[in-house]
Amino acid sequence: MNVQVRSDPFTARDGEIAKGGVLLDVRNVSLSFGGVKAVTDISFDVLQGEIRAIIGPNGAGKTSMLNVINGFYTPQLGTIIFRGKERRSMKPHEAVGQGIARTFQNVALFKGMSTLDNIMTGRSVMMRRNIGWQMLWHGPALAEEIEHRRAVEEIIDFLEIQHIRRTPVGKLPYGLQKRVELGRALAMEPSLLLLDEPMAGMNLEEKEDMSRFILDVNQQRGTTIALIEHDMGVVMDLSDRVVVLDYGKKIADGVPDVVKADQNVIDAYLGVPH
Amino acid sequence: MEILYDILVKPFVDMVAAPDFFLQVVWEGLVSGVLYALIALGFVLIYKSSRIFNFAQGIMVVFAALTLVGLYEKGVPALLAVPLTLAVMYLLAMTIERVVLRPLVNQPDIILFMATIGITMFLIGFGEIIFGGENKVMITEQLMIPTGSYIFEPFGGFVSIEQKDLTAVVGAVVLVGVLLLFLNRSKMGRAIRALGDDHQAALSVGISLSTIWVLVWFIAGVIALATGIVWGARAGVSFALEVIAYKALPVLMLGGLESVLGAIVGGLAIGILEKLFEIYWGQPLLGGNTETWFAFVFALIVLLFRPQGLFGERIIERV
Amino acid sequence: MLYRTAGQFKTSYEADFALFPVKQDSILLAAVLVLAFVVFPLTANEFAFRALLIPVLIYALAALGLNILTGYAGQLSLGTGAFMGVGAYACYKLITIFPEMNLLVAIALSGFFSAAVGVAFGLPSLRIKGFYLAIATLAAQFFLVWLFEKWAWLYNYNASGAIQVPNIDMFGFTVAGPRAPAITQYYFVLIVVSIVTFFAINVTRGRIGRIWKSVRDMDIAAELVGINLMKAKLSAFFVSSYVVGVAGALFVFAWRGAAEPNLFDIPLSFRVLFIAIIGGLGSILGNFLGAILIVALPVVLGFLPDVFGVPISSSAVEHLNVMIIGALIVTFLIVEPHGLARFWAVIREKLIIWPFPH
Amino acid sequence: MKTLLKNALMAGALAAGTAFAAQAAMAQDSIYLPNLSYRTGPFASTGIPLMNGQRDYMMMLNERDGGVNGVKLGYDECETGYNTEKGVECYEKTKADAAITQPWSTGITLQVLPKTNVDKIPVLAPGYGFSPMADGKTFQWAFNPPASYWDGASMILKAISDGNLDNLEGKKIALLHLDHPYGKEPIPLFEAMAEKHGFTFLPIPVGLKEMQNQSAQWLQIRRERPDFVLMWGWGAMNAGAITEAAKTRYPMDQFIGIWWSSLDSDLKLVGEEGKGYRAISWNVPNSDSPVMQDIKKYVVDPGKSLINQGEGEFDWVFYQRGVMISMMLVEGIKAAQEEFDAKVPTPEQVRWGLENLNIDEAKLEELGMTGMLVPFKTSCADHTGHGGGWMLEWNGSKFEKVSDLITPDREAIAPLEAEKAKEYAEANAPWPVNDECKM
Repeated sequence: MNVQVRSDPFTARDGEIAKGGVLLDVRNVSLSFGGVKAVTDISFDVLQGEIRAIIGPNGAGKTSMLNVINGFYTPQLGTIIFRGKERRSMKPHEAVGQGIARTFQNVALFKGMSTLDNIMTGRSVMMRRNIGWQMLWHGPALAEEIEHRRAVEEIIDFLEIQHIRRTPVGKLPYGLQKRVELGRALAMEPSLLLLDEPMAGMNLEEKEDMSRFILDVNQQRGTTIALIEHDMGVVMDLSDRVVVLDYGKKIADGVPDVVKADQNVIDAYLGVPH
Repeated sequence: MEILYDILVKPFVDMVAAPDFFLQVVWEGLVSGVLYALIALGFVLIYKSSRIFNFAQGIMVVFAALTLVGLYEKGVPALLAVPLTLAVMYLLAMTIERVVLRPLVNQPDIILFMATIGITMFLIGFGEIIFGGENKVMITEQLMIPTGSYIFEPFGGFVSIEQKDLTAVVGAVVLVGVLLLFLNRSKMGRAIRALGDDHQAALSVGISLSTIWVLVWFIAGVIALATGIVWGARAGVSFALEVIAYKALPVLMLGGLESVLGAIVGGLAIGILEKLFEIYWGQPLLGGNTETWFAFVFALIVLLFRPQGLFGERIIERV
Repeated sequence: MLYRTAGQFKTSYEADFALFPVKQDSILLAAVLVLAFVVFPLTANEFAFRALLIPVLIYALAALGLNILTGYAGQLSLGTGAFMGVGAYACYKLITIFPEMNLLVAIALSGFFSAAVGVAFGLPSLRIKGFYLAIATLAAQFFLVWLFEKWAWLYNYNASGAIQVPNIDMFGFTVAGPRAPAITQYYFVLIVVSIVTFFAINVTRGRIGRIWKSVRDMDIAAELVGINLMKAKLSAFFVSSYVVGVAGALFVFAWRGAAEPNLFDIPLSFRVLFIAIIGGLGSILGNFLGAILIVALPVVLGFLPDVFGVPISSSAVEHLNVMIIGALIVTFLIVEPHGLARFWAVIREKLIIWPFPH
Repeated sequence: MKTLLKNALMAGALAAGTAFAAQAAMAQDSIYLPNLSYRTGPFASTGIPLMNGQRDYMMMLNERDGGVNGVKLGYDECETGYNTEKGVECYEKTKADAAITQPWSTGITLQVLPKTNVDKIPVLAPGYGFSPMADGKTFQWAFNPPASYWDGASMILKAISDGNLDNLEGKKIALLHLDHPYGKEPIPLFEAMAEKHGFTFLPIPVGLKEMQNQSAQWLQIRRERPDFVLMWGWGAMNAGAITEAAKTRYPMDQFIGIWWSSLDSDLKLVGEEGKGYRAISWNVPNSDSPVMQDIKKYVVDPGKSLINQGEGEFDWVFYQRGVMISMMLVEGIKAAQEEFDAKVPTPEQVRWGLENLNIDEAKLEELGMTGMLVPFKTSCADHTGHGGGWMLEWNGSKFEKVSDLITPDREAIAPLEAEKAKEYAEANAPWPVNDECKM
């Protein structure tokens, strides 16, 4: 049973894009649910190797935007170009196949499984031994399991969660759950990592840890990151460029210092009526 | 080609050729449908207020009917036996709440569902010890339910309508009406509906959860007794009656687990359709007895197109 | 002290992936296997084989199949009985059409028939969830049992509508049919169940098992980490129905000897579901513990009045039996909703740290 | 609370383990006669009076005569709920000590049948089971006296055709039957007879879940307008059918049941409306007969019986049929005791006894059962006896005998029996056949 068909998970992301090239291009995307507009005519891009932040007040359409990018929602209008390839609609698991991984606003871990197993599910896509070998366990299936276990252990070390390896994630505190979820996304070895409020509900110390992890991922692994975050301080420190949404529309786009000074952005955050 | 004719044309020709018979089939289906709807209603009430898929509704029907008949056999006058049976059903509701529901609060749905199967088995054993396994006669006449039948003679044929079936239909309509009034007008009723929408909100207005659960299970018990009386009047009271509980399940699928209206419409639709299918397609083409599965397969097909059922609310998935 | 894990270190991932990383567990398993393969056959009488040992194994296998679907992949099914029926009828047809076929081969093949039917009835799971799906599986339950009644070809046009297992020899032993000795049938069942259980353990702890569990815990999130929900759910239906089908074939061929359609009706489905739940969803061991409890309990209860010399009629015993099982189910759900397997896990934890309280 | 319950569960598991070791041993001066009874489940209403009759006759003999020839009758019930699985379990549980097995359901009989060849225990299935069991050479261990279902079918056809089946030509006969091995049993015979005598045969199955709600079946009957409706019904199905028949205004005098569809309490549901309904039966109740009076004296009056006296169960056809069934078994044992001069005959000896039953008028008179059972005689080749039966008619409050003895058309049935018995043996090869029997 091959869950994901891909020629070779480790190299073939057809056409590596040089640092600074356009990895993802969102063009004129609109999305609505039964007449309620979530996102209207939004365009922006994400460059290879950068940390891109999407910010905006509650209900601005940020999460919907991420959902569009990883294929959970299909926009009514507009196109998404990832790695130079245009797509209209796709299934989420296909987006993963192309190298897009994400975390969720409300932690979406598999609560009944251990930390190790949760992160291992991130590797499912890359594991390909069929059920015949799995039934026997020994031989190729075991070799494959060990190979991926190594990769996962590296992530566990990186995130400093060795001590909770065998703990069911349902029993972990919120901050650690967020970390495990990041680990699962990393296990997918994405070229674009989407983080939906990675620091929501954390205390200062946890936020600092998480920021460090995000920067390390970006710098050591060269992973491109798009993140949604409410904490302005964090956003401005971490990100290379920021796009601001309000009521489903883009109101600003640029480097943090420019965006910070933008009058529209200030109005939106202060709640000036339209 | 002949098979296509048999499937697509002949049944309708038959319907038109013997309209009195067709009417009789529809009537019989309607009566079964009313009973399915009643049982489904018991399910819906409990599900709405406590998220419990109460498999025990079927055995509650048997239990209520047996208690009624058992009390009468012990010499209690019929009209006194009814309130006494209701008291027993209240006691049952209280016991179930205290012994089973309260310790299981906040457990996953499947656990609660299994618990109701456990209750079912317990009540089967318990009931057989107390009442014995014999077939019993429903005390139809003593309850002043008419037993004759009306014969209509349209289109040169005849349609026979049993008075007790008619009573069942009328009684069900009245029962549903009272229930809706109660749910919409009384304070308690509104509390039940609020609980269905949001546990926290309901609790915050100061309604005790256990009071409501006892009440809801008791109402389900009242419905069970009504179902037991009308169904028992048709075919006697025995534990074999328990299997009709299964028939309520496709009704729920069709109508949506939380919709009172859905239970009624779904019940009637399934009652009539399964009878028509059995008579005009099942018996001539498939060797009969299709009523065992028709309702399920029909509901399944509908569900493939409307996963939330006919009256359920549309589910929007979000992350 | 008996169950001390301290000092047992793993130096390689292979060692960590061993079936039982803790030495005492392997010893315990060895003991159970010795009991099953050597001690029971030497001591059990025919009644013990036919009323306890064989049914426990077969029911455990059926529950294992259901557990893969419900406990691992999170898809509640109430149609297990009918899928067992598909396996049994498929095996019957294979054996009567090809009388030379080895029974093991026939049983292995008949699993594929129930797997195919399982996948067909699993298709709605792509759109229907939770209780709606559970009710939908009842469609399979009632339709298939009806089909077993009506499709005379399935039972070779026997007047009674029942299927009867002929005597079947394998490697010089009679393994099925009225002449088969109970001990041979026991070994036959034990071997099949051991093999399937071994496979099931491996599948559920590897990649496929993780995929199923992720679908169970949160299907949307599973989809968003790249899992193809359709393949994941249908593969669970396939594997589960396969195991259930094999259990059904064993049920009739290695135990009952004959079957009529309503044998596979809803009470059988519920019985298997009880075993899976009381044993523990999402556990392999639990199926065996659950089967021991549910199969043995009525037998033991049936003996109790005699043992204590209580004059009670056998029908009253039966009534009490039903009551006790019902009460037991409720009690178990209250005390340990995760089943006997969790019960054992707790005891094991206690043993590991024994004699210290924490 | 939780810990307490957990401890209790563990203790329970321990107790269960130790209890399993014990098994009831039988004393030497009694013969163990288990009965796979069903006093529970959807068929309990028909099972209970039969079981009561069986039990009370044996009890009466134990009380009055101290058993048979000094040996107590160890009557024992094992509850099956008419469930085949439980039935087989009961068979396995009881077979070690049993002199007989009484499976009480066609489904259980079919399961047990091949096993008895190996276990060497006779099966007594009076008036039920597999009709070709009459062929004693093939079915050495199975007995279904005094008449099989095919005999019953033939008798009913005889009765409705005034003795000449050709009168049925062009008529339509519906068989309302339980969709279960039992209900399907007579179909091959009806099909053969329909072909031979030119009537239309229409089987109408009633599913186990549909027993109480037969409106679809009766709508079919209303549409098809059969000249006769015959019923192979059981448990809750009988009452359901008779109620629906009354409702559909189907003429009761054209509605005839097999002997298992003659339960008094089923008919009491409809009372007057069921007047004219008939059922073939090989026994007729007679509460004033010496045997029933003895049962009353030794069992019922001392309060040892389980019967429901308020309902008048003592007078029911089924209760007294249970008495007849126990009598056949006891006569088999007596024959075995005399032939082998054994106090407690072995199962093989009981088999011989059942093969050499001769229940004639004189015997019935001696037992105080004159006119209560059709006379019959078994042999090694004939395990049924084919005694025939009488028509009983419901008069609004009880069943009355309304015909002389009707006998089955053996010439028509015997070849079919031989054919099916042979088929069965071939399908279950290697099947042992009694070659010693030269009859």
